Amino acid sequence: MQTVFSIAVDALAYGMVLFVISIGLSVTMGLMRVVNLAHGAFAMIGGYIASYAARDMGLGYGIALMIAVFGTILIAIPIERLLYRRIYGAPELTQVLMTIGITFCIIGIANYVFGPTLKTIPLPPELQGSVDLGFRSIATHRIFAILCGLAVAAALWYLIEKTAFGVKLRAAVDDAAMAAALGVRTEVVYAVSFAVAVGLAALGGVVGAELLPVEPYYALRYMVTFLVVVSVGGAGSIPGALVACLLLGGIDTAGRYLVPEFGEFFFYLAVIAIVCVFPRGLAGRTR
Amino acid sequence: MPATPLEVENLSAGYGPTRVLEGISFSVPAGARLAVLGRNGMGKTTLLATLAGQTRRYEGRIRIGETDVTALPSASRALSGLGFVPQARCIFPTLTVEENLFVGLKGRPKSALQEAYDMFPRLHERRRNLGSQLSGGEQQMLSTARSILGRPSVLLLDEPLEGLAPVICEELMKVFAELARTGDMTIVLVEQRIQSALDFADHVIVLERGRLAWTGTPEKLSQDHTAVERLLGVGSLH
Amino acid sequence: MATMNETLAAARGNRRKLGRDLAGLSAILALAVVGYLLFPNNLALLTRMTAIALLVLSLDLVTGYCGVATLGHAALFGTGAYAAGIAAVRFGITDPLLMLVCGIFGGVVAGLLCGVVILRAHGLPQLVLSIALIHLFHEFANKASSWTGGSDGLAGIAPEPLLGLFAFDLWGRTAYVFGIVLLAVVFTILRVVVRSPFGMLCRGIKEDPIRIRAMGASPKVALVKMYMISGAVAGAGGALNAISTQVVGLDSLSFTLSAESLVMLVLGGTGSLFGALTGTIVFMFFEDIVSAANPFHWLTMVGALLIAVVLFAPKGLYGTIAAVATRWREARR
Amino acid sequence: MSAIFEVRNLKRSFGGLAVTNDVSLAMAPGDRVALIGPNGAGKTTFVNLVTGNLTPDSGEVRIGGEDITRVKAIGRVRRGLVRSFQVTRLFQDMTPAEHVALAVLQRDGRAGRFFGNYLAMPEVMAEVGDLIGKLGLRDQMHRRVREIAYGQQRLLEIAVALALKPRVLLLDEPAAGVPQSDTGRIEQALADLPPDLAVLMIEHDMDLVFRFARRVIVLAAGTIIFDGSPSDVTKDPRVREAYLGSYANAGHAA
Amino acid sequence: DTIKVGVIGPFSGPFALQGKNFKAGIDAYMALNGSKVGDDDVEVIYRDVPQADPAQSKALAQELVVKEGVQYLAGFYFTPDAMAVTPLLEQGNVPLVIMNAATSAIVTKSPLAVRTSFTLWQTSTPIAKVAKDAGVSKVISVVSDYGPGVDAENAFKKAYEAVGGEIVEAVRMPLATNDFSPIMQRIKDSGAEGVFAFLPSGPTTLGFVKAYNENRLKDAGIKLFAPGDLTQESDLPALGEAALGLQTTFHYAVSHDSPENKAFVEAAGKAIGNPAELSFPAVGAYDGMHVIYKMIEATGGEQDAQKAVDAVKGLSWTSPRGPVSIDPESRHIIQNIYLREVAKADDGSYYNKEIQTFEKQGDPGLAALK
Ligand SMILES: Nc1ncnc2c1ncn2[C@@H]1O[C@H](COP(=O)(O)OP(=O)(O)OP(=O)(O)O)[C@@H](O)[C@H]1O
Ligand SMILES: Nc1ncnc2c1ncn2[C@@H]1O[C@H](COP(=O)(O)OP(=O)(O)OP(=O)(O)O)[C@@H](O)[C@H]1O
Ligand SMILES: [Mg+2]
Ligand SMILES: [Mg+2]
Repeated sequence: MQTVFSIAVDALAYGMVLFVISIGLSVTMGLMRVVNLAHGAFAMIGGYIASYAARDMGLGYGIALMIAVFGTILIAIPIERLLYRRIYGAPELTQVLMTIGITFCIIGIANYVFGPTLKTIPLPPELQGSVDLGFRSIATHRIFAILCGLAVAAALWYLIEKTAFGVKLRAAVDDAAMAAALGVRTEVVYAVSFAVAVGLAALGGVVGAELLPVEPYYALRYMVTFLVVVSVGGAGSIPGALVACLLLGGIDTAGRYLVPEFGEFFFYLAVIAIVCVFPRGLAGRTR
Repeated sequence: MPATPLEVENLSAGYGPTRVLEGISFSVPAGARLAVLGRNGMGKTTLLATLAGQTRRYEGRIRIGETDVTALPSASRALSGLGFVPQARCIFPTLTVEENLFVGLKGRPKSALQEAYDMFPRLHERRRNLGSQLSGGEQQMLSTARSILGRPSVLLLDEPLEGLAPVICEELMKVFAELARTGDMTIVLVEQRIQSALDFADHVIVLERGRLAWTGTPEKLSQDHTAVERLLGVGSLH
Repeated sequence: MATMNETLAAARGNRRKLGRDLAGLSAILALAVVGYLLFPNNLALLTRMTAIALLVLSLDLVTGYCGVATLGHAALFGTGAYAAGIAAVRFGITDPLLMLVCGIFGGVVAGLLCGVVILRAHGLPQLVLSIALIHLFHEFANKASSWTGGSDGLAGIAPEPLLGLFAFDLWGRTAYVFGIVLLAVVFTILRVVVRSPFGMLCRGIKEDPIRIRAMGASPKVALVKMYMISGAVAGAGGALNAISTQVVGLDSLSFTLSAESLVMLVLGGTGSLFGALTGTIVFMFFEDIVSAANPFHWLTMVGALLIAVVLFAPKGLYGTIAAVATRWREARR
Repeated sequence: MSAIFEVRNLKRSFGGLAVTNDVSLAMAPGDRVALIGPNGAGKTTFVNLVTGNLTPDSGEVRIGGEDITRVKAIGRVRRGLVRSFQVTRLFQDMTPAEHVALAVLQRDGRAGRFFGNYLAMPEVMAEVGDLIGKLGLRDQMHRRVREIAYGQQRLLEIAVALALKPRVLLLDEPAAGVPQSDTGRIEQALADLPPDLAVLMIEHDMDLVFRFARRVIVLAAGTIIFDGSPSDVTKDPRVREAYLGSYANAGHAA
Repeated sequence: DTIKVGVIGPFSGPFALQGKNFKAGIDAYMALNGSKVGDDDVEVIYRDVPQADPAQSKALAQELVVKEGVQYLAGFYFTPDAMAVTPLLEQGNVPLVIMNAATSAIVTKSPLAVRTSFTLWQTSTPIAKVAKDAGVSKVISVVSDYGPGVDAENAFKKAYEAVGGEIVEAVRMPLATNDFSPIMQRIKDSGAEGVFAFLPSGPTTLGFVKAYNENRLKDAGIKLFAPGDLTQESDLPALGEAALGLQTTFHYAVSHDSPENKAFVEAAGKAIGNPAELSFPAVGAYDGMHVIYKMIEATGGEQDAQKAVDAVKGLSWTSPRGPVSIDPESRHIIQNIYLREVAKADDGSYYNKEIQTFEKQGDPGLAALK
């Protein structure tokens, strides 16, 4: 029984970290309908900035986190204006080509600038160590990640479903020309959403760095994982992504505990099973 | 006298390299009801889309009220008083009916949604449904209501009666007439049912291969049998 | 009378298309000869390119012609490669043609399997299905290491001389000629298939499966068939790879190879066999050149190439050139 | 005469809203029926249920006496139940000739062939040319659909349906978006249909309805409220109120 | 004349660090020993195979031999890439000097293959004794599920059982594991007193070591034993505090105290740019170049693969890692294996401190093959 709880705790923590990192992708892919394979690259940029700020400049964790989020957004703005704007509404495969190209470039640049070694983001004392849950202990930073995940999920859900901005964003994605004809400034809406998505990527990159360490190949190494959880959840749905992350995190964790040698099998079989039962993802938006 | 709500000068436009419209000029007085007629594929839709800023313009100027909107993007034109009901309806499929209407509000308070529900009670019944689940006619109602909610000074209607039941058509034409009559809305109507269009309009223009081929009043057109025959391809109007 | 004219016009159109096929075929053969003359010392690369071209062609069949989104197409290629390799190493079937047959068969089986699973969803979830599949295939090959050699690769494939006459040598001439002939044959067959009623049906499915269903045809059945054809082509490519390099590694069942082949296809332009070939040739040559010029930072250059193609040739290299040519022809008329 | 097409007690609701509520009707070969009714009455839903694009909650659909309620959409088409779409569904990158040829080949069970080309099959081309000519699309025959005007796309939609040689044809607003000058084409095509074909047409253009139909069914809120001759329908007060409005007074029915 | 050496390795992509180390080792050797052997200039040509890809590797090797005319093939980080080129050697008349790929069997595939790196059998065998000596008699083995991982598991198992230890469980985990908490849980539940772990050097080692600490295995007294891949020097800054005290066995530590190593570290550090990135593949490459230089000397610059290989059989020299020699029979390197412990230097950086030496270790894996 204790083992079951223990696995559940691990699964929750892992799932939440996945959620924090990939939820930004759900925004770009589900709401803006851009298959953004460069999502991991932005998360990585966030990680590098935070690492630089915290380790090399000696700034506090919180400040480094803020700098990472806004720094990444700043870097993303010209990329959005020059490149992404051209592929809004383009066929998916074209988007794949462009965003893979962007990823390659960012990897190359990161490798050149920061070198191929791992970069860490030193945790503040409050997040170091682990907390005793009675039956076991759990790393404090994982609890922090869980809280971040919950906060992001709530805020994002509210923004998309309940605010005027959210309605305009969804309208612009459904039919940009018509939204414009009704007075929605689609370019602004897109730019803001993209910034939000990139900021979330950076946040995820920093918060998840303990689990997915920052290095140049980060951008591609975890791309598939992000893509899978977002699509299984149903792109564009915040609750869907949350459920998918927890579910897949749980399956992954349990599989790795019970039958580590078939861990991958379990994970991907589960993915296939879920998609076959829910062909649009767990909470896919109908088109 | 205030500036004319809509003035078009020497407009040419098209899609990519294909030119569809050629040298169109006209202007519409406040509260006018202009019908745009023409056979299949003559450029009626293209004309409205160009006014709304959705095609490629090559030459010419467009003015809405005091503002020269020629260089402005679609959204700015909408904000300076243009309303557009496209032929394809363009409902946002993943938004609910209410959210669809909400996009059209242009910053007016949410309570204004009631105006749309008064106009089409059917929409009120269906307000929580997704746009993609509506029937053809319901989509048409939604598209029209959505544009009217934004209180445009110029309303462009591209075949707003298509797919609507005869009773609703009548109702709707009355609503349009009412909106124009109260003086604060100018209506440009494209319609296949020539008779309905002529009954409604006080001015008519006819397009022929992207050019302005005929201008005048509905009465004059009714009498001009050769024009009707040649430009509209219908033997006579009765 | 009218029908007579129709038939005549149609026959003329048909002949024009046949002409284009012949032109395409001669283009392949001419390119092959040019490649042989220009790079007589680099036939290994050209052969590898041929094998990958088969993979990309096969991907084009399902992605370009049927609109199936997949990032797992290497599963078909890799299965073909392993089938040929295992036949040679474990069963002593070392005749290259028989190995080719094994590869094709393996590809067809993998195609059937993948097709049945992948076609259960659309769009993004479909992409994810394909990713899951390729990982399963990869894991399976890794696990079955007594058959596949696992992550060390399946080595020791020693094909007999082709037709008992031409040995596979260091310079790779036999492998190259074998590859080119194979490519030409496959290309010809595929031209016929995509032009056939079945090809037309698939194009229809890509655009609107609901409409196809309303015509009384089953999109699912047609797509699974197409997947099997695609498997045969990819399997042939895999077998060629196994025969020419004499090893099969887990990379031939990898996500990376799948993604790369998709990139090549989109680079060249989807929905046209020429696009698939163009994409493969351009991408692999570019990669070879920049990675030899700077083995450390060439990835950036490849990234830049992809971005540039999207910006300046959004329909892919061949697709854009073809579109420009059409417009130019129309303008002249 | 025995019914070629029969629907019994068909029901379907979407989350509490009964869109089709106990609808029964029968059609004989050669019937020309118009299905009219207010917007959102459930006409398109009815067609979707009958063709198998939606599954009914309960009820039965029969064609030629055979119960096809459990048969999938494709099977229904193969049994001769063919529809057209309210919003055209065509292959934007294919030509009208290809559309019709594909339908012809599919009907003959040759659409799965891996070789040959329809352009080189004289018997197919003859049929294609014939149908395309009938609907006046000959000039557009080898242009891509995305380049031809909407009205002509509607005609093509009908040509595709006819190429399947249906026994029962369901047309969902075939004239919507077709200019007055071209509705004649559609009427002509309908008039030329084989006499033993049963046709059900949904349409809001009353002129067309009254010229075409020998029987009119009115659907309102998912229930049939009228089934009878065109001359009677304008006299029915409920239909006038719910649907026709002042059109009934204009005297077109005669 | 110019003698060309073709080096194939992962110079970009996820293993770029290791490729960079190849180049650093080669550059260091040429900086210290000149780029001339006799009258011949030595030129190195690099080709990139980012991830294990035997077909690509073979195509590139073929290109190097046929088009570039290289007389020596070298490099190879991954086993399958090296395996793929062995059939070419005889026809091409080129020796193959393996600078990393660590599966025992490669050298048996061709008489022209020589290895200057290590095998997992070689580095994983001594740690069994270390574990036993530390009083641990029940161990759970945890390895990445791929060729080298299986090798490591087998090597440890054989050696550990030979000294009377018990393997309570052998777990193989997927290569792409991000979260090691469930594995740690499993270790706890197994009731073992110690863990033997192998993971390829790279980002996952960080997660593993951190999970080991965070799940309080260290506190619970469960000892961790591993070959040195886990504490590769270039990962140490990231591992930091978490790795402190970890004991690993390996053939090389950057901190090795010898004049040869000082010179090597200085030269290689300069070549790589950032000395913190220096790691074990560099020394494999460095010694590989040494072997190649000897081969060139022996053949006088003529292309004669067999003669070249024969010339280095039994060759012994002092490498930066310590005394080494080439086993004349297997053509694999015989070397010392060191037990090291991660320690903190005075300047706050971390390093592998050598605390015990296992001298002249051959490759037990070759024996196991038979
Ligand atoms: N997206 C497009 N690209 C190229 N040409 C187009 C496009 N849309 C329309 N056209 C062409 O522009 C011309 C005018 O079309 P338009 O839709 O404006 O006609 P219309 O008068 O509204 O016709 P309808 O009565 O069918 O609505 C047509 O010949 C059509 O083929
Ligand atoms: N998937 C669905 N979910 C919920 N409601 C639906 C769905 N599909 C249709 N409806 C509702 O069912 C009703 C009937 O729709 P249907 O399309 O059958 O109407 P119709 O009679 O064809 O109308 P029109 O003449 O306007 O085309 C509509 O009110 C519509 O909103
Ligand atoms: Mg129009
Ligand atoms: Mg309808």
